[in-house]
Amino acid sequence: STEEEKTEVDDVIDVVWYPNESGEDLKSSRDEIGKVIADATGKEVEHHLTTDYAIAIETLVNNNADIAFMGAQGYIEANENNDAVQPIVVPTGPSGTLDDAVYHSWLAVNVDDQENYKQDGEYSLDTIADKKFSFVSNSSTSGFKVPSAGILSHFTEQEEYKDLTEEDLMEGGPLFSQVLFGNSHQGSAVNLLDGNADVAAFCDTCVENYVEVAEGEENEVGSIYKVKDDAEQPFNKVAGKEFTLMSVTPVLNAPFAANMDTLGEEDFKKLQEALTSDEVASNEGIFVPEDAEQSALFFKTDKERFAPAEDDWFDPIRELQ
Amino acid sequence: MALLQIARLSKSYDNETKVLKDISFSVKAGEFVSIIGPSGAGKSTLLRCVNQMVPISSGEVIFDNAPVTQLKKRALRQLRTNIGMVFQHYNLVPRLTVIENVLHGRLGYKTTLQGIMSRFTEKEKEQAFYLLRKLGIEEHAYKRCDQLSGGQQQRVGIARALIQGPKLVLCDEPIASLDPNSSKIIMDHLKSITSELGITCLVNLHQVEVAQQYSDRIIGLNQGEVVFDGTNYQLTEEKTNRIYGTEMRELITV
Amino acid sequence: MALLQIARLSKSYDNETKVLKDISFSVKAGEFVSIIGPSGAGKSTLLRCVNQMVPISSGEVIFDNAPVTQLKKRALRQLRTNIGMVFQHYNLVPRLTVIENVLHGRLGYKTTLQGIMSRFTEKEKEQAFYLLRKLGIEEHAYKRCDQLSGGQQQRVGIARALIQGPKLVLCDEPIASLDPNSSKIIMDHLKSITSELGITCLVNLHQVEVAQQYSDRIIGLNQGEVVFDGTNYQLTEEKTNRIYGTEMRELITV
Amino acid sequence: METVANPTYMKRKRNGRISIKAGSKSERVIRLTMMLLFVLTVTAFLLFDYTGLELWTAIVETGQNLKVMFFEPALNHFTWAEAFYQVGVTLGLAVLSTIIGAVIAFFLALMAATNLSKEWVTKVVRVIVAFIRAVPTVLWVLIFAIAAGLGSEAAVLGMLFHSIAYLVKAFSEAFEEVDKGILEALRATGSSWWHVVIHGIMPSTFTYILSWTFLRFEINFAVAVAMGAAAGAGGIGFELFMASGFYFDLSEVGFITYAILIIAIILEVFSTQLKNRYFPSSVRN
Amino acid sequence: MSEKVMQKRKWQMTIALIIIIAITYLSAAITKFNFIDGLVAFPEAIGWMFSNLLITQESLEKLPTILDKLVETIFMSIAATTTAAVVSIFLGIMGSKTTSINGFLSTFARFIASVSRNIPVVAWALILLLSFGQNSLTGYLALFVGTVGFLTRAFIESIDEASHSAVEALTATGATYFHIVNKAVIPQSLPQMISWILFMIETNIRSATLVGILTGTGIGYTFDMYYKSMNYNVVALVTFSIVIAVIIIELMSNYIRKVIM
Ligand SMILES: Nc1ncnc2c1ncn2[C@@H]1O[C@H](COP(=O)(O)OP(=O)(O)OP(=O)(O)O)[C@@H](O)[C@H]1O
Ligand SMILES: Nc1ncnc2c1ncn2[C@@H]1O[C@H](COP(=O)(O)OP(=O)(O)OP(=O)(O)O)[C@@H](O)[C@H]1O
Ligand SMILES: [Mg+2]
Ligand SMILES: [Mg+2]
Repeated sequence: STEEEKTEVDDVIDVVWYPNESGEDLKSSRDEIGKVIADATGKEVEHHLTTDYAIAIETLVNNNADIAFMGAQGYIEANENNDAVQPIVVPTGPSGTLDDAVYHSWLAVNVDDQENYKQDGEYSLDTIADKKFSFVSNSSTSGFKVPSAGILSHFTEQEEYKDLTEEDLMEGGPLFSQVLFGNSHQGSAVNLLDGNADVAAFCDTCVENYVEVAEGEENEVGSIYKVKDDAEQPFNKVAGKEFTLMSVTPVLNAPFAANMDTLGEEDFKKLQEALTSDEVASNEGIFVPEDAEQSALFFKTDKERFAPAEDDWFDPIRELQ
Repeated sequence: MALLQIARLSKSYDNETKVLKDISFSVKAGEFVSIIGPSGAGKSTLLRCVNQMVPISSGEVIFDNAPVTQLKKRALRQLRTNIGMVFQHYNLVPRLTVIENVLHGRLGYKTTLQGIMSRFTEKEKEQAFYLLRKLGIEEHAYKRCDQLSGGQQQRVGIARALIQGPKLVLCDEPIASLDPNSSKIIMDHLKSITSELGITCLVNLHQVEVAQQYSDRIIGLNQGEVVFDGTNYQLTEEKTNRIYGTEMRELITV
Repeated sequence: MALLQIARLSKSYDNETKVLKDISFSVKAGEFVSIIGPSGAGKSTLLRCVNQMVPISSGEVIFDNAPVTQLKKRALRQLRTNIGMVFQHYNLVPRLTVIENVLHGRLGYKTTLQGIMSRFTEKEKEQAFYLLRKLGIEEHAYKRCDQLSGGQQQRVGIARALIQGPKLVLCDEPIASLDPNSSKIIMDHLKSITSELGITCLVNLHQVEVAQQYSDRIIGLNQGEVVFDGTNYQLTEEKTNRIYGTEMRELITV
Repeated sequence: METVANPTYMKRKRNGRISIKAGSKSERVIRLTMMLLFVLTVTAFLLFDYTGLELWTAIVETGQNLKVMFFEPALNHFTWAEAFYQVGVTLGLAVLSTIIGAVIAFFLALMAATNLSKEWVTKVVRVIVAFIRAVPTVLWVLIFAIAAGLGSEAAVLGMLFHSIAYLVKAFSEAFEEVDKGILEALRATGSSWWHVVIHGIMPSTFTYILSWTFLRFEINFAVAVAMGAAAGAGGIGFELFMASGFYFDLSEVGFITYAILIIAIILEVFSTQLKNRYFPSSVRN
Repeated sequence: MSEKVMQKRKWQMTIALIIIIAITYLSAAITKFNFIDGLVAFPEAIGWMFSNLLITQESLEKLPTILDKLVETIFMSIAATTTAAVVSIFLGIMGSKTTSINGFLSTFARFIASVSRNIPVVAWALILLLSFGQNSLTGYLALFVGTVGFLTRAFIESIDEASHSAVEALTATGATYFHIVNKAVIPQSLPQMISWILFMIETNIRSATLVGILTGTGIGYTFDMYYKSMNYNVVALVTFSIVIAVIIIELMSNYIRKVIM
């Protein structure tokens, strides 16, 4: 019964951001999005930054926020707990469609010890046993869900690890000597680069502001990335360090999700319309040109824009569970 | 006409030992009655039974024709407004002024809200000043109570009891903490309450001499029983011994 | 032969007012000397100057042929082992047993390490028991000090001073916190220390009568100056007045 | 001085030496407690998981970090104005949870004081308070963050719990110390329960209540910082978390630490004065 | 004096009340706290708790791991408290007026105490996390630093309270400084100190949860992990275990306190 009392549509739109997007460097991106929302609905927008995935997700689930920019995994959890949570839009890939609306979950190791992770010249997951591993957060799609699913399916085939569970991966347990959580993709990457972890999981887009390809192609196993010399914090203390990718898995792009009960059908429509407009697609404050100095949520390499998405678009991630 | 009638009153705190056993006596309006007896005899308990500060175990207390023991909350509060009480340790709120403490005596007439808002009428305040003047401490009206001497504090206590407009004033060893001088002043004031205002006084006392000097009537208590009830002329040495037990008596006169 | 010689001793706490002014006297071994004087005269300060609990400002204190004022740390400790001290408030460690408190008197003879390890010899412990028996409190040896009466605590204090094997015992108002009975016991014990053990006693006292009754010699102090020094026969009423100032005297005899 | 062994009152230890300890229960318990703590501590160090730790490097690094923090404080991600604002938010959270807590605690304390309330009510309130105290504040805040959503409401509600528990204990003890006679005297005039509270209890305990409340405010400031960092409650604590956990910006951590330190020390000076003034002996938190 | 004094007091009270209300209002404004929302949120949150924080059979399976972490946390708190107590005794003796050696050391001890106490434990946790990484020692150290500050202040007070008179008496017997501290000061203040240590252990278990969340150690980490994976049944179990542990330790220390004081 309490549900019903609270599910009124009010005239403030609360937007929740994950820790990854809560940094000061993304403020201009956040504000730009906020402006679009405000213009489309004529309502006031309040941003809520978080230190924690779970809080962000639950806030949306419990009708305490209207909109969240959340990972696919977070969206699925939110949707499971509250049907009213639905995707509004997803940023597309360079093609301008949802077909390549993916980013990549990496398993990375430091260049200097790359040989330790190869068997017969090929990278092999077997080598990560008993290593110090860094995830992002256990509600992260590309920083936990996707890599842990891969690791689990690999190891549970072996006799020694056949009882391995997702929780074992969170706690260290039989597989890893220690498990760290960076609490953000940036944090996980830094865990690797400053030597606290041997192997780290994080995603490409979250660190693209700080690193550049030094060798090989983007998003290809074996490619070497180097931290830019003038990288913003937290990467400034590991500037110039290099890592290489031992595994690359494509992950569905993160949606802007709405709580239909608190946002209301009307505003949902307005928002979807506004966000998918060409105007937004060409807004350089939101889709920042690739060569720009500044950090941003989304970059324009080709025809990137927002596209409406349906709930079942996320089924591939659901199936990972 | 008896203002207060006590009949077969018994009291036990722990349901085992009886502190008061089968006490009966009555007090006429305007009388000055002293209760004497050794420590632990039950004097304080007796006074507290009169205004129901402690519930009685059996027997009856009839005050002003109303059966005290059957009173419920509201009626009990009203009963208490008619009975003033004066304590050995004055029991004033030390951080408040004299006048505030005196006005506490009017709280029984207030609704909860009035009391919380400290709404006292001008008339009540004037009366408080009048009483303080009568008791000779008007000049201290705005002092904090803990800045007064014991004798002065006791006079505030008396003023607080009188402003209730009581028919009966119960005094539990009002002078036990005072020096001889202050004691005399207090006893004189209490005496004048009966003689001038016609208010009945029931006073617990330790000092037999004082009781004899001031009382119309003396009640002697020992181990919860009335062992003497009469005027001070009737209180012979032998009777005193009976009240206090022989050895006790010796100690007290030292 | 003088055990203690004080010459032209002056003391000031704040470099302005002199608490002791130019004091000179000497005490023979085995003497029982009382120091009397009004509050603030400097009695306590004088005692503390003897064992250098406070540094003196000028003058000399010679104890057992050694110039006290020039002693450095180690030698000072050694001096203090030879001088026992008894305090008005006993100054025991309340949570420790009687016997432990007595044994504290031996700490002056220990190295830091021995003391910290509580290494007391059997002989020392036996001696402690012996002293407690002499003082009549052996039965309380294992009680905590805060469970004893004032008089008993003071006897523990005396035992602590005596176990040092001192040549001189300084007592700062040893009976000021005690009732008359206990006072008598304590003074008798102190007296017997001089008479039986031949230890010199220097005692601050408030009560002129007690001083007269027990002392071989009385020193009267007023405002930091010695205004009387003689036997109790020489202490006339006029002299007493001079020590206390006239009004004071009246108050004290009340 | 001769000594004679007298066995009557002397106690001897097993090895024949004379005992000087009373051997009382309290002594034994003290010794036992200290031994237990010692053993547990040693065990703790043996049990610790030292994975991934290179002690010496870590110590050196910490030293360097502290140097950067304390000698090169700087603001990089926000301005002075924002810093002030964030400190204000933290103070605000502390104020709200303290004041609301004090008001609620006042009423609960009336119920928890044995001289003002029925025995069973007292017991119930105390058990609830004990339970609340046992749950760490951060868990309250996190739980409220999920249940009540982001924003200061969750933080304040979460922090309220401990404030109330702490103040109920302090207030009710103060109430219980009010002279029984005063309450009796007021009751004897026919005063109602509320009259007794307002005219007897309140004036007698007013300064205590104020001082305790302020002491709690001092604690709540620290709690508010912690909640900002650990539970995303906002304020300077959140900035501290971002500076350290996200940007790894030690200079900024240093700056924020200084800001917190200054406020905390000002509050401490105040509360020490209050304590000295109104509480003669030491105060237990 | 007279009526004016009372009037003035009334005014002062009114002004004080207004100031308090103003401060509250200001705080609400700056933190965007909405009283109505808070009031509404409370029953809702309680409702949420009762419907979500349930200990289920399934969650009970996690009990061994939880207890394991809880024990680790308790050990961490005890170790931090006792080792801090050792340091604090020295600082306390240096800092107390009764036993201070010189003014400089005394000020130094008080300064250390004040700084380490007033830098919030979260700051220590975050700083130490950077170099000590995610292990028990980080949590231990964070608690240790804060505890040193707190206990030093408490010990200084306890020692100050222990009466000066025994110190004077022992000085007069010729005892050395260390004798005096050991025989007069410590015995007198030891029960107080133990009481503070016990109190601090309780406090530290609660703080350890906080520190654990930040540094990924102990029960705090366990809580955080299940919290983040939104497994609220286990969250409830973790919370419940902490509560039981704290209450048991509180009862134990209350008992000890009662016996030794
Ligand atoms: N609140 C109480 N609960 C239990 N026993 C009580 C209580 N008040 C008094 N008593 C007991 O009742 C007996 C009578 O006490 P009371 O105070 O009435 O004696 P009293 O004659 O006033 O003595 P005193 O002269 O010492 O004031 C005593 O044995 C006392 O211990
Ligand atoms: N530690 C101190 N610092 C400063 N002044 C002191 C100190 N001790 C004593 N005085 C001052 O020295 C003067 C003499 O004090 P002292 O204690 O020696 O007197 P007394 O004769 O022992 O008095 P009483 O009979 O009250 O014990 C007093 O004026 C006192 O205020
Ligand atoms: Mg009585
Ligand atoms: Mg003196």
